[in-house]
Order: sequence, then structure tokens, then C-alpha cells
Amino acid sequence: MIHSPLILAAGQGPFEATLNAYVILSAVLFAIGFFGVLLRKNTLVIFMCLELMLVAATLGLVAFSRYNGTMDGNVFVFFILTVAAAEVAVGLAIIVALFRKRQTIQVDELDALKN
Amino acid sequence: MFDFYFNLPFWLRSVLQGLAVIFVIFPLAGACSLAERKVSAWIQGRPGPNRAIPFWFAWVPVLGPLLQRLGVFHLMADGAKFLFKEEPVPGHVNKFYFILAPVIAMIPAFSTVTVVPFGAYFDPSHRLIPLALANVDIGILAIFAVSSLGVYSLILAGWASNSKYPFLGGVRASAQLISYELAMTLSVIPVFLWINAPDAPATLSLATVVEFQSKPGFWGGTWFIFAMPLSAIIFMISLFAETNRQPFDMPESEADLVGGFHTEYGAFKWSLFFVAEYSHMIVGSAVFTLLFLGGWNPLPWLSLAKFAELVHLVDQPLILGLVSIGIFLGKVVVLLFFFMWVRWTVPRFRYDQVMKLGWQKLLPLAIFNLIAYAIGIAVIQK
Amino acid sequence: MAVIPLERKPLTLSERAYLPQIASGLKTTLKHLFAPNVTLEYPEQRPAIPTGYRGVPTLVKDPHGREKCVSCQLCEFVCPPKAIRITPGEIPPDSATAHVEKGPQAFDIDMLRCIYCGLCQEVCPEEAIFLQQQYSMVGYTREEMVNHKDRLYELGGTLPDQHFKWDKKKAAAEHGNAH
Amino acid sequence: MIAPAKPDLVTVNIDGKEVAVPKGTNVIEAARLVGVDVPHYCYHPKLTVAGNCRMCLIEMGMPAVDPATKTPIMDPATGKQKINWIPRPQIGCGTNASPGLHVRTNTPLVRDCQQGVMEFLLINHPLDCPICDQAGECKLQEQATDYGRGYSRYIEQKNVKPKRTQLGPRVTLDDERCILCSRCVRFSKEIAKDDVLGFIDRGSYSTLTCFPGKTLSNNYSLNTVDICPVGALTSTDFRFKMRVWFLKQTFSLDAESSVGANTTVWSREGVIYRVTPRRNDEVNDTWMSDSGRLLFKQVKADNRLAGIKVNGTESALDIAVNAAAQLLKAGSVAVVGSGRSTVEEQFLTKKLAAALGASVSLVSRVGQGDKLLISADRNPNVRGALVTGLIAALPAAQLTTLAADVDAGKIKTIISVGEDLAAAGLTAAQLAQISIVYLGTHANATSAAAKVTFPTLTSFEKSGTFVNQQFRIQKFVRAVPGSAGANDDLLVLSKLIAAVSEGRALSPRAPFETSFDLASLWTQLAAEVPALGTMNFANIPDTGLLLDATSWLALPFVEGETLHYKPAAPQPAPAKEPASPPTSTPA
Amino acid sequence: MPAPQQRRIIFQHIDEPGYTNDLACYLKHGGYEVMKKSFARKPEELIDEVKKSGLRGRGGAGFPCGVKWGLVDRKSGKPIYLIVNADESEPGTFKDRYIMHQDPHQLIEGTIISCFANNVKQAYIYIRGEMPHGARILEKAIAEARAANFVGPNILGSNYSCEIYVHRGAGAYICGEETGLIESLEGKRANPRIKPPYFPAVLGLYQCPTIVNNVETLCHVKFIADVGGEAFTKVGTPGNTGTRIFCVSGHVQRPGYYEFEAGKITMGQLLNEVCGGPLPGRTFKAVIPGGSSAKIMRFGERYKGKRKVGADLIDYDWGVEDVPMDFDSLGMIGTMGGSGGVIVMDDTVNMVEALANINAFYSHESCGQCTPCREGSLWMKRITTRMVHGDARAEDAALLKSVADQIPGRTICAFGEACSWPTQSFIAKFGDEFKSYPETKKTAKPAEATALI
Amino acid sequence: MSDLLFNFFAVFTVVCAVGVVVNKNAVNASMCLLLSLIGVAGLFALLEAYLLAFVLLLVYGGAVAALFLFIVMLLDMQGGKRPPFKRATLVASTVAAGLLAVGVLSLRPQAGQLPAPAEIPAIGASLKLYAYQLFTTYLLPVQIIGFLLLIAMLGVIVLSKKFEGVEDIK
Repeated sequence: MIHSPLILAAGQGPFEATLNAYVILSAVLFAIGFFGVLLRKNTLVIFMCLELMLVAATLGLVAFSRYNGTMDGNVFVFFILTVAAAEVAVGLAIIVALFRKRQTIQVDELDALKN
Repeated sequence: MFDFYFNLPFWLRSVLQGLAVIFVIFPLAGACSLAERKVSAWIQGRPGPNRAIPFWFAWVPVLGPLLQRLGVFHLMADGAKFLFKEEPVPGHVNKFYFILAPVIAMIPAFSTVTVVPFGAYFDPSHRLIPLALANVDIGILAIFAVSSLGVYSLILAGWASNSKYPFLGGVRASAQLISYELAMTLSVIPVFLWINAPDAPATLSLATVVEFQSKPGFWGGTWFIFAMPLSAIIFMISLFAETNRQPFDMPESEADLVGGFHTEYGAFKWSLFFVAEYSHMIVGSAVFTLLFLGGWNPLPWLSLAKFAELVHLVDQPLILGLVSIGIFLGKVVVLLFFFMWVRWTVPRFRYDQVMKLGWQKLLPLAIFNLIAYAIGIAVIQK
Repeated sequence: MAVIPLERKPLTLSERAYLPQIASGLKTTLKHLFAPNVTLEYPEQRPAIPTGYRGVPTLVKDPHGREKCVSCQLCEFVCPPKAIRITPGEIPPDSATAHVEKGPQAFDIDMLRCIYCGLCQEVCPEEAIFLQQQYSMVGYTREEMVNHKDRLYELGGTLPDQHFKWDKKKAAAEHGNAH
Repeated sequence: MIAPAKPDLVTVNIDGKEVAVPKGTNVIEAARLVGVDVPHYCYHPKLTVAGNCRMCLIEMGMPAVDPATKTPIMDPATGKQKINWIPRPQIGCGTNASPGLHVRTNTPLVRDCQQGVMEFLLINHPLDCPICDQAGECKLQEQATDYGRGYSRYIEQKNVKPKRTQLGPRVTLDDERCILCSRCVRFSKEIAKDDVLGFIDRGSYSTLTCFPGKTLSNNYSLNTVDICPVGALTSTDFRFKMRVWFLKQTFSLDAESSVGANTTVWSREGVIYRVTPRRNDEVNDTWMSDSGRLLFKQVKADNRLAGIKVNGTESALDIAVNAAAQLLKAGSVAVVGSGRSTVEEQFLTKKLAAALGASVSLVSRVGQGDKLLISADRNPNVRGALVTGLIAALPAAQLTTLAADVDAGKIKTIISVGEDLAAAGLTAAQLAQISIVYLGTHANATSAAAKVTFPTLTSFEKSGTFVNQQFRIQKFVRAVPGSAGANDDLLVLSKLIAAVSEGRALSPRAPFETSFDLASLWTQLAAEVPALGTMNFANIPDTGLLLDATSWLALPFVEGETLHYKPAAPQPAPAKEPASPPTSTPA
Repeated sequence: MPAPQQRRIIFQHIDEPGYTNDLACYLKHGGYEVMKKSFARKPEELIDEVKKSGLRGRGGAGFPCGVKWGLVDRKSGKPIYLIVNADESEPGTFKDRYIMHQDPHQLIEGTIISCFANNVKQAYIYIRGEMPHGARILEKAIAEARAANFVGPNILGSNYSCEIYVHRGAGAYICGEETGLIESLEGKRANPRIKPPYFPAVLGLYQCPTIVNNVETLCHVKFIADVGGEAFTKVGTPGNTGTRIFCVSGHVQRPGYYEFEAGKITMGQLLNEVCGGPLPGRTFKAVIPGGSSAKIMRFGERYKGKRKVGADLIDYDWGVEDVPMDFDSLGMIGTMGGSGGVIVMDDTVNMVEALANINAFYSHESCGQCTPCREGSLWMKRITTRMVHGDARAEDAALLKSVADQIPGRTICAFGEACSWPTQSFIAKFGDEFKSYPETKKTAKPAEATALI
Repeated sequence: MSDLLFNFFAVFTVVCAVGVVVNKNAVNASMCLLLSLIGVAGLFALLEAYLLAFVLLLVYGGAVAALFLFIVMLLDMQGGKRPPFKRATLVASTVAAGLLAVGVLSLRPQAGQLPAPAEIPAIGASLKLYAYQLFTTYLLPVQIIGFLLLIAMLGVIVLSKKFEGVEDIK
């Protein structure tokens, strides 16, 4: 059996996919997304990282839902997905509009509020 | 016999199934290309490919010339040619994605096949068991989900080619595929609304759809194409668009884009795109058959079960299975022919017309269709 | 000129729905699907070449089998893709056609260049070069695609015209004309 | 020969256009000045007027003057002096400009005359243009299209006349094509002074032929071919070789003697087919010698040197240049230049000699001048060597001094730029004694004996300038690409100079730089050679440019009188301008 | 109106019984007296007399002799030559031959007088090569005259020397053209020279001023020197002074040469009365009044116009018979007096065949120097020959006329006119015969005459 | 078996997620995002939420990531240059990573107390349950989400439409 270091960190010995593992994974994914948002200057990549954070959240929700035997989490994932889709659509539209106006989407270059 | 198969280890079964997919779909797609050439030739009043024949086969008295006239060997010759041709990779491309794109094209094309049921047989307890490689409960969703990934191959191919026309082709492909996915999805919802009556076990399984169309009674035995013609039309049109078939083959329209997204491709990589396109066609046709044409049921109001009784095949699972597969494949083949038929009938749209049709015609129509059927079903099933 | 604007007739519902039109289109193509083939299966069946067809340029001989070309090189001059190359030469005095004085030593037409325009035939003052009915000209090498003089004569054969311009000249020279 | 200070010009009116021409100019030439082309066959500007083709018929008139009162009669309609038009058409070639002459060249009468004459000329013409070498440059063809009626009304049998007559070793006659313009007869009589051609028989049966027992074999016989307006006289050498419309024309010079006759080289795809004279009224009119026309054969000669050789083995240019430079740097070098080299090459030869500190000698070639276009000095460019300063005195026929030096052991190495040392008086033993670097075009004793041989280009394969006997600098342009293995003399010389002057400063600009492209070489030439002043290669007119020859008039040149040249008696400086025609200045 | 009597000036003694061509006989009839008389006068006076006389050249063109002499360049310092044009070869003309044969000394005397008048030291008699007999007679006569010191150095002690040489021509019609004659005399092909610049009066023989006069003209000069210019004008009519010799040939009863005062006799008188009219049973059809190159006249045709008589203009309306035989009247009706060779044709003659004969002559005699005449004459000959040989086409008449129209006025010498005028006039007058000739030829037997062509 | 798959998908997802962050090339980044999403979908499948897995694929894989890729290509920018990390960033990152590690480790002790998945019935695949929940308990949010979607759609249309007049002001 292959043990990923990540999973090994969550428990001792041969690991079973417990809720903890999913939560940790979710947290790590969220952290990675967060790092991305902080570190990257490219609006598009930042946006992708945002999506990554959303997905991390859904992963947690699904895992909780699964381990708790309720539907609530799953239903919320539905909402999240819907909102995410809407967000992406609007966000990308804004980015495109921005690019058209400024010819750049680097956040450090987008430092003027007007024009 | 089936036991033997089911007793095999899971991984071996997976491998076997995978191989089956490849070895069935690949030649089938190839045959489609031949069929396409033949159909186009016949429609245009010419004989079509009828030259190639291996020298050792030319001696066979009747069969040889016949197969030659049918152009069967062109299929092999083409295949061999694609395999052995030099693989050109232009210097200006992004090599990684350039090579990746045709591979990606294959993945959704082949994986969707796994969830398509293609026949049925009666088990010893006279239960109708659908034949599928993976009979999942959410079949249609799986198909939509996985086939929607096909757009990546086009986008990547167009972008990685790093030249003008492929890029335009890729852009067109992505926009078109995303646009028509909406109408397509919406058009099938009435079908599942219908079959998922409040008291029925909720499912998205395609086998269930077929099962529903094999029930006794008028509404049970009817095919959905009669019950929901608008859905069927919208689905069919969207299917054309999703598979990049004429009149929707804007991503590869040679008149204005040379070859579209695959302009820079040649040899085997190019053939992969084509196999993928034909696989999409096959899967699309199969799904249409399942959803609207009663699947493996021979005729409307004549379900496979009744048919089996009529011809006394209930106890012959193997034969009945083959018969049902035959019926199913027959419908698929007719649909494939229809694809080709349309191709040589309807001229290609302009790109703005494609978009207009997708967003301004089909999408409202699908929504209207959905609402109407939702109300209708609600009223009926109350 | 009076311009009469014509209003386009508004489309009917069925036309706007488009599907009936497609259906009728499909009907048409289906009809053709079962119609017999109209094409010619080329290597086995050959088309009937119409008169005036401009095939491979060839050199022809007169009804007595004599060379007509006098290597005036007008064809070489007029040839748009410069496919013709002639090496002129003097006809030896002991030849039967010595009175023609000049004839081609070599006459090459590069069929890789030839565009079958027929200007050579048009310009030929001796009516020695003709674009005849030969239309398929193939070879495996570039050299094979250059038609040399003997090949050109082989392709061209003999044409039954009755000009005999040089015979008349010779007869006049032999007869002479007294003052 | 001295042009009058003020030529008396007369004003004539041609087709309504006034033009002032020198008195005595005929109507054809005057019309040419106003851009009117009067068709003609027998008229040739350098021959007497025969007036027999009747093609140049024009309408002529003089202003009307009352014979009694000598006052002009005015035309009330136009308010100008009335013109008395002569009802009969007049020939343009025989009508000289006189004050007030009025000429009409496009009236119905004139056109009718031209059409009639064209028809007459064509009825007995064999019309065998397809096999006629003149086709393409045939006046009959050209004027038939311009002035002919376009179809034939003649159904009778044409005259039969002798064909393929060998008039001489180089000229073939087809009498059927002859239009009896008599240009060739007049040329032979007036220019070549070899009156061998004439007509026999009468009327339309007139036949051009040689006088009994004579042949057209003088050294100018091919000029009759050039001036023949139709294809009657053809060059035996050029006969049936190539159509003229394929040939590229390049301006060149006859390198046969110091006359420097202007020529046109006709080539196609790198092959020269013929050489014809080019009109230059100051040098050769429109003539050239037959011998000069054959010079192009040297381009494809069998004994042409093919590859650079070092000690008998094939070598590359740079290696050979280094090998030569090694030989030359060893000292005791003599340079043998050539009167056949171009001015540019002589200039570089001089540079090379200066770099080596070597003496320069030239070889003279003196033959019999024919008083027409071959002068006694058979080197085309001895004066170029004088102008560039390569030599200061006229060369001797034999290199006796050099031979003595070789015998004395003073000379170890000779570099010869195009001269055969064996022919110039060095014995085989002397050749064997020394190292020879040879630049030349053809194989000879020197090339055989040479340690390093550079094949170079003939005058047809390179561009350059010659200074002729009148001290007229004339340029010629490359007609065909150089033969395989041969290098431009200028390239070899400049590389040699660079190689031998390595690390040595020998001129104010050090290290010595030179280049072999004419444009930059000419900036250097103009800067360093005073006589060449502000010239450059591009602005030398096609007819050449007279140089100031004052410094060299005292030298005893060997040339006798030729067509446009009278030798100036050697006289002490300051000398007058040499008796030569007025300089034609570039337009 | 009956025909006037012959007025024999040139032929005064010719045909007289017993009149021989030797010097003794000539002297007996007053020979060389005029010469002696003239030597007493100044040359300028003689020229003036000739000018006054209005003598027109008898060679064919009718150019006034005095004017011709006046044009001679006397200032150049070059010798002046006189050439007697005895190259009489116009078909239909045979007057000079008779003068030379029968009265050579008259010619020699006239020549010497003319030479004296123009200060000519050398004169040439250029006699046609086909007249060897005439040449011999002339040579003998000159030898006699020289022996009598009528020719040669210091003639009769007058301190005036003049040599006369007889030059036999090369036997070509074109040698009768004065510049062609000069060329021939110089020993070259008789190619006429271009004028300008080679006017004989300026650049003639050996590029010297040269006078070329016809035999008959010089004989008239002798008469003028005798009687004076004023008296000469009394003979003939104003503008056409002196007598004319008509050489009548063809279909008349009495062909021969007749000398009449110019303009005093009409064509009808000449042919009907003097020559005895047409042959029995025939009628006149056409006549060529001045040698074969003159334009033909058709009997039965009327010529209308105005002419000047004295100061008045009077109408004329002539048939052929009414035309006075002088240069101007003949010129008025579109033909010319020419050399006086009157060729008569009656109704047996087919005009196509006649023209074929004439064309054959001219194409044979064209020198070949300049294009229109060289090619045109042969072409016309070939057309008429072809017609005669039975291959006539309806359009040949138009073609012949078109070809003929392309020649005159465009050649170096007058041969162009000479060879084209017959064709032009034949077709103008007898176009119907040409047009119908294809049919004629089919019905009629080949004419004997065609053998000539 | 499922552990193996979990491990595989977990590592795959994380690696791909890291790829999104660190990739210079935006195309690579979006492709990594796609792969990461597929990994998450696999995890969903492991959690027996098949429906969600495919919806995730459909929405995220089929549309969102494709849109990202589309925009990346349309704007033709290759990710842009990543500015060199400043020291402050490095320090902050280290601290943050440490905090994350602490958080992860803090979860470890509770491992045993959590319910085992085997006991729980698979509910994520049941379409009916979703429908039931959505149209009963969460009806209001569904309406709100629907309204949100409508607003977003309008917003996108407004944003992406070119207004000539507005452009002219500039």
C-alpha cells in the first residue's frame, strides 16, 4: 500500500480514509488556494485559486455529509457550485472587460480606480 | 459462461472492458469514416472508394471484387497509412499540449461508451438485465459530464498549434460546445421528469429510460420521440453541434479555416481526432436511441420482452442478447447514416448563425419545452 | 437605369422553422442516394475527348512523314512558362528536305512546366505543333516528364493537312522562272 | 574633323513641329529629332544616299513666294505663309533640310506610298521568316506590320533566285530575300573599299552577287550582314544558331586593338552567340571588323584555364593566394602587366608592384593597321597603363631587360598578369629558372611553367574600362558569367595585394585596403589617378569620355590613321588638344 | 479640212533620191554652212536664239531646250559635256534611227553648233546597242567630219575644239533616261540617278554639268542656228514651235514617218488622209499618240474642255480625230505627244493582249533599281500574262489598276510613269474588255500574239 | 482499495492544486485546475456522491475550467512574470505554512472518535433525496440562487457587450 505523507500525518500506521483525512485534505487544498490568491499577480490565476478554495470547501462539505449521513452538505455543494458558476461568469466577464480597457490583468498594474 | 466472466478479478475485467471499448469503437469509428465516404459518394452520384485491394485478396472470385467495390480495404489502407505516416510536429507548436490534445480527445470519447447500455437479456429469473459495461444510476449525467470534457482537446489543439486558423477553430469549438450543451441538457430533462414519477425510484439511468419505453400500455410502449418530439429535435440538433458535424462543423470548416483546430495535425494524431469525432457520433446516436427510439425495443409498442416471447427466445439469453444488441446497433447505424445524410444535404451555417441558433432559438425553445412538459407531467401524474 | 427595389417575400412559418426545408432537402439527397452513378471510372472508362481539346503539345509530321517544324522558336518565345526548349540546326544539304534549310536538332517540352495554354499551337507558322487529345502525362522522374523530339513526334503522329508549302517552294526552285 | 563653331541650323517643319537641324541633314534624321519615324530600307546614316527603296517617301513643300515680288504669299485661312506642296512624294533620305522646308509624313498619300512599296517589296519576298535569321530584327518584318496592308494580293509565282550562296567565308546570301537596297554594295565600295558586290540582271530579277572571280572576304564583310535590312545576308557563323529575340544585349568593346570599337554582345543564358558593332560616331561609326566578332570564341575555348593550380595541383583561391604571396614576399620580384588588362586591373597591378617594390614591364603588340578599325597597336589598353601610372613609357615588344635580369639572377619571381612570358621573349630555360605566378585566361607556356596559376576572366565575362587610342575611356560590361573555376582578376589582385602587404604600411592609409567591386575601386581610382578626375564607373557614358592626354602626347605611339583618328605628331609639351572629334558629353 | 502638206525640215533631204549619208553629199546640199555661220556668232547669241525659238525637246517629255541649256552650271569651272541621246527605244518610235542612218552629218552639225553654243569640248553620241548599223554610220560620218576638220581640235581654224564620240549603249530601254544614260556612259549599270541632287545640268557625266539632248532636237538646233529663233517660232503653232516627226505604225494603210508643222495637223488627218485610213474592212479602235508609254486614246470618245487660243479661252469638243498633234493639245486630253510614235490599233486587237505585250516590254526593261517600278512592272506583266494564258479573273482589272496606281510619281525616273500609264489608260478606256476578258478568253481561240508574251 | 484510491486522488489533487499556484503559464495553470477538479470529483465518487461528482465535472470541468482556458487563450497572456518573493512574503509564507501544519496536526488526536464511513448509507447518489431537500427545506435558497443566476447572467451580458457611446467618452 502506498501511503501519502499527507495521510500519514493524519493518523498513525496504515491509514483508513477517515473524515479527518478529508478534512485535512480540504484544509490543505484551501490553504493552497489561499496561498495562490496571496502570491500570484495574475488576475486569472488568482481567480482559479479562488475556485480552488471553493472546491476545497465543497470537498469538506461532502465529506461531512457523507460521514454524518445527512444530505445538507451535499445540497450546499449544489448551491456552491451554482454560485461558483455565476461568479466565474461574472468574474471572467469583468476580467475581459478590464483587459480590453487596460491591456493587462496583472493586479499590480491595475492600480488606478479610474480609467 | 457469464459467471466465468464475472468471476474474473475486477482489474482483469476492467482491462477486458477497456480493451473491448478500444477494439470495438476504434474499428467502428473507422468504418464510419468509410461509410461517410461511401454515403457521400452515393449521394453525389459517384461510386466512392473502390480501388484498394490487397494483391492476395484479389484472387478471391466473387468476394474480392465485391469488397473492393465496397471500399472495405480502403479502411485498412487508411488505418495503415495513418499508422505508418511520418508524424509531423511543426516547429512553432507548443509540443506538450499539441501531442496531448488528440489524446484528450480520445478520453471522453471512449469513457462515455462505458456507461451506455447497448442491449438486454433475460436472466434465468426472467428479469431483463441491461447490457452495459458500467450500468450506473446517473448514466445520462455521466455522459454529459464526461463528454463535456471533450472541448478541452479542441481548445488545446487550437491553442497549441500556435497558428491562426487552428486557434480560431479552437475558439469556435469551445464556444459552440458550451453553448449547445445547455440546450441539450435542458432538452432531455422532460424525459427524466417523465420517468421519475413521484412514486418511481429517482434515477438518471439510461436503461431505465428504455425500460420505461417498454412498458405495456399506450404511454408506456410509445417511444419518446413520439411523446416528446420537440425534445428529440432539440436533442438531435444539439447533438449535431456537440459532435461538430455538418452543418455545425465550424471548428473545422475548411472553407474559411483550412482545417480548423486540426490544421497543423497529420497522420496518427489527426486520425485520433477523427476517431474521437466518430466515437462521439456513435455515443450520441446510442444515447438518442436509448432516450427517444426505445433502445433495443424492436418497434414502438413492441417491447423486447414481448418480442422474445413471440419468437421464443426468453430462455436463450445469449441469442436474445445478441438480437437486442443487433436491434440497438441497427438503430444506431440508421442514426449514423442520418448524420451523414444531413451532412451532404444541409449547408454549413455561418458562425453567427450557429450562435444565434444555439442561444436565441434552441435554448428558449428547450426552456419552453421543459416548462410545458413539467406542467403537463405534473398535471397528468397528479 | 431605373432601379426597382423588390421586397423580399416574407418567409412563411414553415420556412422559418427551417425543418420542413431540411426535410425536403433530405428527400432530394435521398433520391440521389439511389440514383445511378454519373461519374466515369477513369482508368477503365475513358472520356470522349471533344474536338479542340488541348492536351499534351506534340509535334506532327506532314502526310509524307516529313518533319514540319523548322525551329523558328516562336513557340519557345511565346511559351508563358518557358517549357519549350529548341536547339535549331541546319538541315544537311544532302537531305531530301534540304530546301527547308532549318530544322530542330533538339526539341524539348518540359511537361512539368507546360500549362497547356495552346499558345505554341497558335503561334506556329508551320502548323507543326498541336495540342492533341493526349491528356495524361505521367512519369516517375523529372527527366521522364521532359518530352524530347522523338517522343513528341511519336505522340503527334501525322496530320492530314495538304499545305506542302515547302514542296511548292522546291518545285518552284527546280522549275525556276525564266525572264 | 573640327566641328564648326556654330553649325548653321535651319528650321524645318515636320508634321507641324518646328525643329532646327544642321543644314544638310536629311528629312529622315530631322524627323527622328522630333520623334517621327520615317520608314526606310536603303538609307543608312553612314553610307551614301541611294534612294532606291522608295520607302521613305514623304510630302514636301516650301513656303510660297510670289516669283515676281519675292514676297511671301499668305494663306488667308490660317494667316500663315502658304505652303506650296509638291504633288509628287519625295524621298526623305534624299531630301535635305533647307530653310522653311515643310514635311508631312502621315498624309493619305504618304501612307498609300508606304503601303504600296511594302506590298511591292513583299510580293517576291519568300516570307520564310520562320527559318530566317533576321526575323526579330528585320526591317521588312517591322515595317510590314507598321505600314503593310496585312494581306497579299499576289497570286502569281514568286521569283526564284539563288539561295544559300556563300558570298565569302563568313557571309551567306539568300537572294530571294534581298530587297535590292544596295546597302551592302555601297558599304563594300565606300567603307570597306573592297568593291566586290553588285547586281546582275534587270528588274525584279536583279540578283545580288559577287563580281566574277571575287569573294566577299575582307575583314569587314560581316558589316554587310549587320546593315542588311532583311535576311538576305546572314552570318555563316550565326546562321540558324539562335533567334535574336532570345538574346540579351550587353555593351562591350572590341579588345582587338587600340581603336576600341564599341560592340554589343548578344548572349543567352551565359552563352555568347554573336558580337555586333554598336554605333559610336566618334570611334567606329556603326562598323567593326570580322576578326573582332570572333573574339567571343575564346570564352568557350578548349584551352581555357579551368582551375586554380598551385604547383600543378588544384587548389582553393585563398590557399593559392597565400602560396603566391609566399613566393612574392621572398623578394626579387618583377611584375609583368598587360595592355590587355582593364584600367582597374592595371591600377591594382600598380598597387601590387608598389607593395612588392617590384619593377613593372608591359609587352607591346604591334601589327599592321588597316586604316579603318584595326590600329597598329593590338593592345586595347596601353594608354590605360599610362593613365593609371603603371608605366611611364611605351612598352617594348620583347622583355629583353627582364630576360637579362633573370639571367643575371636578379629576378627570382615573376608575376604575370595575363601576359605569356614565352611569347614575350623569355626562353623556356629562363622560365624554368624562376618562380612564376600567372593570372590568365588560357593555357600557354607561361601557365604551364607557373608555380601558381589563377584562371581569370575574358573581357566578355567582366566589366571594366579601356582607354583607346584617342585617350577615350570606354567601359564594357559583363555579358556572361565567368566560366567555372575562373576568378575576376580584380579579386585575385586585391587578395594578392592584401596578402603581400600584410603588416606593412605602404600607403597613407595603412593597412592597405582594396576591394574588387568596381564602384568602390573607382572611388579609389578617381582619388588617386588625376586624369580620371571625378569619374566613376557608372557615369562613364556609353560612347566613352575623352581624357586629358596632354602629358603623354610626346610619346611615340605606333598607331596610324584609322576611321576617326589621326595620330598627333609627337610634340613637346605644352601640347594642344589632340586632333580628335569633339567630346561627346554624357546626356 | 484637208490635211496640210508635210513640212520637211529635218527630213528635208531624207528619202530624196540620190541623197546618201556621206559627207560629200551633205556638203553638196549646203552642209556645215550653218556651223560656219554660227562660229561667227557669240555662243550666248546662239543660246538666246534657241531660247527664243521655244524649241521643245523631242525625246518625249517636251522640255524646252533653251531652258535646259540655261540650267547648266557654267560657274563650277568643270567641263561641260553634251550627250546626244540616240538611245531611241520607245516602242513605236523610229525617227532618230532614220536621221542617223540617212543624214548623220545633220546630227553632227547640230551637235557641234550646240557644243559651240554651250562651250562643250566633248560630246558623246550615246547610240542604242541594238543599232550597230547606225553606230557604224555615225562613226564613219564623224571620221569624215574629223578629216574635214568639222570635228576635232581647232575646228575650221575657229580656235574652237570639240570632240564627238559615239558610245554604243548596252541595249536597255532605261539607257534612254538621261541619268541612266550618263551612268551607262560612265561604265556602270544604267541605274537612273536620284534627282536631287544629281541633275545632269549640275552633276551629270563624271559629276560635271552635262546637257543631254535628243537627236531630233539637235537637228532642230541646226535649223534654228540657220534661220534664227524668231523664224522658227513661225513654224508650227505658238508653244509648239517647229515641226514634229510622226512615226505611224500599226493598222493603217501607209505606216511610216511624216514630218508636219506641230499642231497644224489633226490625228484624223494624219491617220485617214496621210496614212490612208484603216485597213480594208476594219475600223480604228485606239491609238497611242506618243510612243508606247503614252496614254491610249479610244476612237469614238469625246474630249471636252477649254483651251487657250491667243488670249481667249475657247471650248473644245474633240473626238480623237479632231485632236491637233501637238504637245499641249495631246496633254489636254490626257495623253502626251511623247516621242511621236503613233501606234494605231484597229478592231481586231484585243486590248488585254495589247497591254500584255506592252507590259512584257516594260517589265523586261525595268532597271530594277527602285522598288515600285521593279516589282510593279513585273507584277502587272504577270497579271496580264496570266490573263492572256487563260487564267483571267474578274477582279484582275481592279487589281491591275491598283498596282499601276502605286507606281507613278514614286520612282527615281520617269520609267515608273512609262510603265504604269499604259495599264492605267488601257483600263480606263477599255475597262469593259478587261472585265469581260475571262469570258472572251473562253470563247475565242488563243490569239497568235500570246505566243510573244 | 478505496484507501488506495483516496491516497491517489488526494495526492493528485494536491499536486495539481500546487501546480495551479506555481505554474507560470496560465494555460498550464488552468489545465492543472482541471486535473485538480477531476481529482476532487474522484474524491466525491469515493464519498459515494456520484451525482455531485458528475455535476462537478459538468459544471467545473465542462464549463468553468474551459472558460478559464478560453479566456487565457483569448487574452493571450502566458501567465505573466511572477515577481520575486520578498523577504516579508517568505517569512509570512513560512509562518502560514507552520500554522497550517499545526492545524493539521491538531486534527490527529480526534481521528478515532469520528464515525467510520462504512456505517453510513450512501446517500449522495440518490437523485430523489437531492430533489426532496432542494424543493422542501432549501426552497428559498434555490429561489435566491436562481435569482442570483439571473442577475449574474444579465451582468455578464452587460459587461461583455460593447457600448459604443461609453467607449467614445474615453
